Amino acid sequence: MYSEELNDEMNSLEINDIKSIIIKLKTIMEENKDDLCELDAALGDGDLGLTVSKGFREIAANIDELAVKDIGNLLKRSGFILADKVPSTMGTLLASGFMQAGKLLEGKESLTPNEAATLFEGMILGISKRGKAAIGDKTIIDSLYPAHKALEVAAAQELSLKEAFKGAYEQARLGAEHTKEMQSKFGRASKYLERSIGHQDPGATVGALIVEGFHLYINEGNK
Amino acid sequence: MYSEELNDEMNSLEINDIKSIIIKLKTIMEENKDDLCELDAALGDGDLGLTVSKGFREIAANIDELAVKDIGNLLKRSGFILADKVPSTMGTLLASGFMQAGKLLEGKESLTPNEAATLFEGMILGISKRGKAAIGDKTIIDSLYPAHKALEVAAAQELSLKEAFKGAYEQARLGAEHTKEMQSKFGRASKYLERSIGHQDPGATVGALIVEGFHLYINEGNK
Amino acid sequence: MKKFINAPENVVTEMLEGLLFAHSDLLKTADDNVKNIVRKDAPVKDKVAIISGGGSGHLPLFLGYIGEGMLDGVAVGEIFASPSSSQILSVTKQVDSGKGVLYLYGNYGGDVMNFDMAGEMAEMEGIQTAAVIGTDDVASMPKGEEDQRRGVAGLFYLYKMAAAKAEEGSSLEEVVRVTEHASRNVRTMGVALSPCTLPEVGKPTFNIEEGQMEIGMGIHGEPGYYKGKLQSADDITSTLIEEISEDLSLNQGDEVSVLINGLGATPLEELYIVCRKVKDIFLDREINIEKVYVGEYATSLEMAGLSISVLKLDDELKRLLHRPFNTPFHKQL
Amino acid sequence: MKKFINAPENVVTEMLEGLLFAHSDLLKTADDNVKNIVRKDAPVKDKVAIISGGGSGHLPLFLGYIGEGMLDGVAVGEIFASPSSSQILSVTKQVDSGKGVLYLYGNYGGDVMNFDMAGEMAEMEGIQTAAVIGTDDVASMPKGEEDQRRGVAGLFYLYKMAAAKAEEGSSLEEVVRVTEHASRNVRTMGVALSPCTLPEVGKPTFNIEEGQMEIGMGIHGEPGYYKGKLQSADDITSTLIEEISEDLSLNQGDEVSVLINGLGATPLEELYIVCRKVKDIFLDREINIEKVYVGEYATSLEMAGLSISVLKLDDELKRLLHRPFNTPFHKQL
Ligand SMILES: Nc1ncnc2c1ncn2[C@@H]1O[C@H](COP(=O)(O)OP(=O)(O)O)[C@@H](O)[C@H]1O
Ligand SMILES: Nc1ncnc2c1ncn2[C@@H]1O[C@H](COP(=O)(O)OP(=O)(O)O)[C@@H](O)[C@H]1O
Ligand SMILES: [Mg+2]
Ligand SMILES: [Mg+2]
Ligand SMILES: [Mg+2]
Ligand SMILES: [Mg+2]
Repeated sequence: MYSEELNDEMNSLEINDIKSIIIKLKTIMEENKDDLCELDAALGDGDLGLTVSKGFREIAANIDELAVKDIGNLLKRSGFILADKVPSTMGTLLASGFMQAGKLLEGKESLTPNEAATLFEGMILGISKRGKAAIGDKTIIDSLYPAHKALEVAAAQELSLKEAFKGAYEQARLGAEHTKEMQSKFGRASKYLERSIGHQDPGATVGALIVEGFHLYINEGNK
Repeated sequence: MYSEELNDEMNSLEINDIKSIIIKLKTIMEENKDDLCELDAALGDGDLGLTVSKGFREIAANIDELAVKDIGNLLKRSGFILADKVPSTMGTLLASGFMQAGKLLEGKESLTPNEAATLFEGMILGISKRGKAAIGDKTIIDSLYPAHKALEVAAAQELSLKEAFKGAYEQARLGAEHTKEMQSKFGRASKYLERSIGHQDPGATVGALIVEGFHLYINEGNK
Repeated sequence: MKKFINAPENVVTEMLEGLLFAHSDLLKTADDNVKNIVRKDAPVKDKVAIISGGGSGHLPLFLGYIGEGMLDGVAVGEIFASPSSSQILSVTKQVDSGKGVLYLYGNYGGDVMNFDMAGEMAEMEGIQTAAVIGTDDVASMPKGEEDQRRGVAGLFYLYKMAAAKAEEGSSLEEVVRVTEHASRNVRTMGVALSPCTLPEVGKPTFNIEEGQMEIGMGIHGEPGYYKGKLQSADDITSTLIEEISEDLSLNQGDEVSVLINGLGATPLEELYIVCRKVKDIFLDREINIEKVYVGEYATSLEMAGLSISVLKLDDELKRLLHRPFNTPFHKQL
Repeated sequence: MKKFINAPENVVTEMLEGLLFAHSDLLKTADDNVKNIVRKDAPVKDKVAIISGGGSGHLPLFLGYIGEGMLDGVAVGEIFASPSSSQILSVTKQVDSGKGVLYLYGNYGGDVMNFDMAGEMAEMEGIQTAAVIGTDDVASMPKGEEDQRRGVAGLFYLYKMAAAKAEEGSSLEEVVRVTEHASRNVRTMGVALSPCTLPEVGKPTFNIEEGQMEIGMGIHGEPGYYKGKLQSADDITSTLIEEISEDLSLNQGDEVSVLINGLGATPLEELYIVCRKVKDIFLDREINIEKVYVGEYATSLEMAGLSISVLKLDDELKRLLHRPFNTPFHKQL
């Protein structure tokens, strides 16, 4: 609703695209609320769907009052909202991720494919700084990281944003699924020790959904 | 086990017969425990089966230490046990009934049919003195009273004990069934007002079971 | 049945053994019977003694209210069953200081008969007794038959008033007067969401379907007067307060104390949601809530549900209300 | 779902409004936010302040422990969710008397991150803070990884010790030392019989079949290490005490305090049956129970279950244990 049409040649994300993607994420999280709660019920306290759907709802509700020009600022202020409104583990980690991504993209009014990769780099950086988890620890990082890698490679190969996010989404989805084989090292789930194996990590699923939001918006013009 | 055989001509109850009847009542109440609890659950707090089965169990357990010669004393001391061990509504009322019957039969070493009627008269007297309920109030009295009437008539007609208790049991059973049509005026059940109609009174059912105990012992020689 | 118990028939005795151990600083037994419990410092000199009693399964009722500023002793029955007259007599003898003993308990047939018997026996032993019977449960009998009603959580207020009055050095007659006055001014309405199970029975005594509630249910599962769809906390609260206010003829300008009581399985969080609505309703009607109690004060094993009690205050009751008390469960400084 | 609530998303706010009304003599808000609650008399002069916080649904945890001899303030989160760092900061500012603030809370990812962030912000504002994290739940991580364990009902003892030490006028360093010492000496084991339901989710997060129990379950339904047939109260108690005693290396002659905590739906009666067995076990092992607490101290909505916490005492902890406290829920004279 905010963005101009993305045509096939277009290869940057404007601030209005980012806003639209956030609104799209609100819908996606809402639709996946119950499934996420169920995944979290198996490994944690069963509230993850509530947290993330509420988190994106709160950002979306205030999106018009958030910075209009600067993507960095938009992300940072989205992070503040998450920190304030959904201070659970996932909410706080996403907040840190958004804030860090905002820092890296300060002043940007539009993002090149390379800068879109930077956005995810910032997310991962913020999350791992706050939460101390690394790849393979069965967290949201395990879906965001492969997505970020895919975006970097795509940018290096000068692929289109559409191509880039198609690949990134595929990687994120695989990454999330891959967490089934891992043992949780952080959060409530870590107390399950080896019994956490076999369950898909709810946080990693959220990571994949975030990438999916970008992908759907860019590839299906789903605005 | 205590009594000599009752032959068809025999027309009195010895103290050992009374003891055997109490032991029989213990078994009957045990068998009817769950049904009585269910009846009480519909109109009260669901514990009546526990109370009466425990009550007769306690008397039976001490039966050898209770007076060996005097039926009045046996009944009184059985009443004390009930008052002490099962002081719920039904337990306390039965206690009062046993004590009053014991008073009326003081010194008796055996009971004529007429004195058997007196036993039930004493029960009713003790219960109504303590509980203030009258016929038709949907209580234990509504099964004991018709049984007592039948015993009195049978004694006047000089029927055998067997005949007398056959009729008394029939009347007690009908009396208990008849409580279905009544509205509870006493105890927890009274709070149901007209909604108590339709349910058989658990206390009246106990009354009928007591008469049944006498009847079975006397008529089936079920010792 | 899911309970932390051993043999069902030992539930009460074992519970009491644990309780007497945990609160040995405040409680002791009478005649070495764990079912006869009195204040550690009983008999208290020159004070009318207050005794209660009733079936188990309602903690903190009844024995949980033994202590300074509350009860002197309690005769404890089996689950949902009256204590025996001889138990009551034994407690009576242990707490009497010569100023007489008040029997203060809820209106249930078994209890009434046994306290009556005990009173007769106490009299024979030269101990003066009197009885006040709690009948606060509005739902249990229609208006006009108030003295036939059941006694439920409102008993807490009767204990509080009787004991505070007794501590002021009043005579048995005076204590009875105040307690009867309080009794006429307290009302309770309850609502249940799920049943409870007697350990010896092993299955629930009744059933409330998913999504349903029952208004007016008693603390032994005696049925209420309305069974229907579970409503919002605010709507339920309005209904309960409505019934109580009407029965108690509450008017603008009145002063009250409110007790919001959980029946066992209902989280404290929910009781406070109800508390909020009570505050709003009474604020709106310009009825002053002098003091509010929230928590478990009279339970029914693991029943989910709650009750609201309202005590209408005058100057005397207000003064007595604020006196401190110190019991194993609840304390007021 | 059977709950006395209005809109599920308003549960926490409405609960807090009711609670602040009911306990207005003891509590007030910080920055007019009902989720930031502090002692009525905060900041308390010349005293290290103790703050806690965490998700809702555990009353009396966390805010129920605000009061003299206990906490100075609490930042309250949504059901089972951490409070925000800005809430914690706001409470910090309100309670600091200049002697510094101790953050004392349970080991959950969200809470740790938010208290960490708040501490960083407080430092920027010139307020000295320190943190001690409760990790008493034996079942949550194996021996050797004690500091990874969850914090559960044992937090009660940490509050008690930290606050008593602070009230003696000690410095933040001293309070931290004692609290960490207490933390190393407290252990908890829990067992659950039935699940709880998040109001916004509307159905239980897990399931325990009829006749089954789960040992080691956490207070948010985090699973335990043993799921099996429900055993007798005595057997369960033996298992829990066994695990705790071993983990805590309890020996003959040791002195302890024991907390027997109901998780929500379990009747007090059952807790006392467990209490009796604890007494017998420790009597047998010649371990002295200096003081026992029985009741609801850290719940999990309407979960049926209980936990046992044991604090090993030395002279200092013993002295601190007996200091009085006065909170809305529990009081010690
Ligand atoms: N330290 C951590 N670093 C990164 N991700 C984490 C960490 N701890 C937990 N997570 C993620 O958070 C998810 C759970 O989030 P959430 O439900 O909000 O937790 P809680 O309800 O315990 O606060 C997990 O599935 C995992 O992906
Ligand atoms: N005042 C009374 N007089 C005679 N019988 C009564 C009276 N009140 C109650 N009952 C009888 O007692 C029965 C219930 O007994 P019980 O289950 O022991 O009561 P509770 O559990 O309420 O103590 C009723 O079914 C009724 O027959
Ligand atoms: Mg969670
Ligand atoms: Mg009954
Ligand atoms: Mg009963
Ligand atoms: Mg959570």
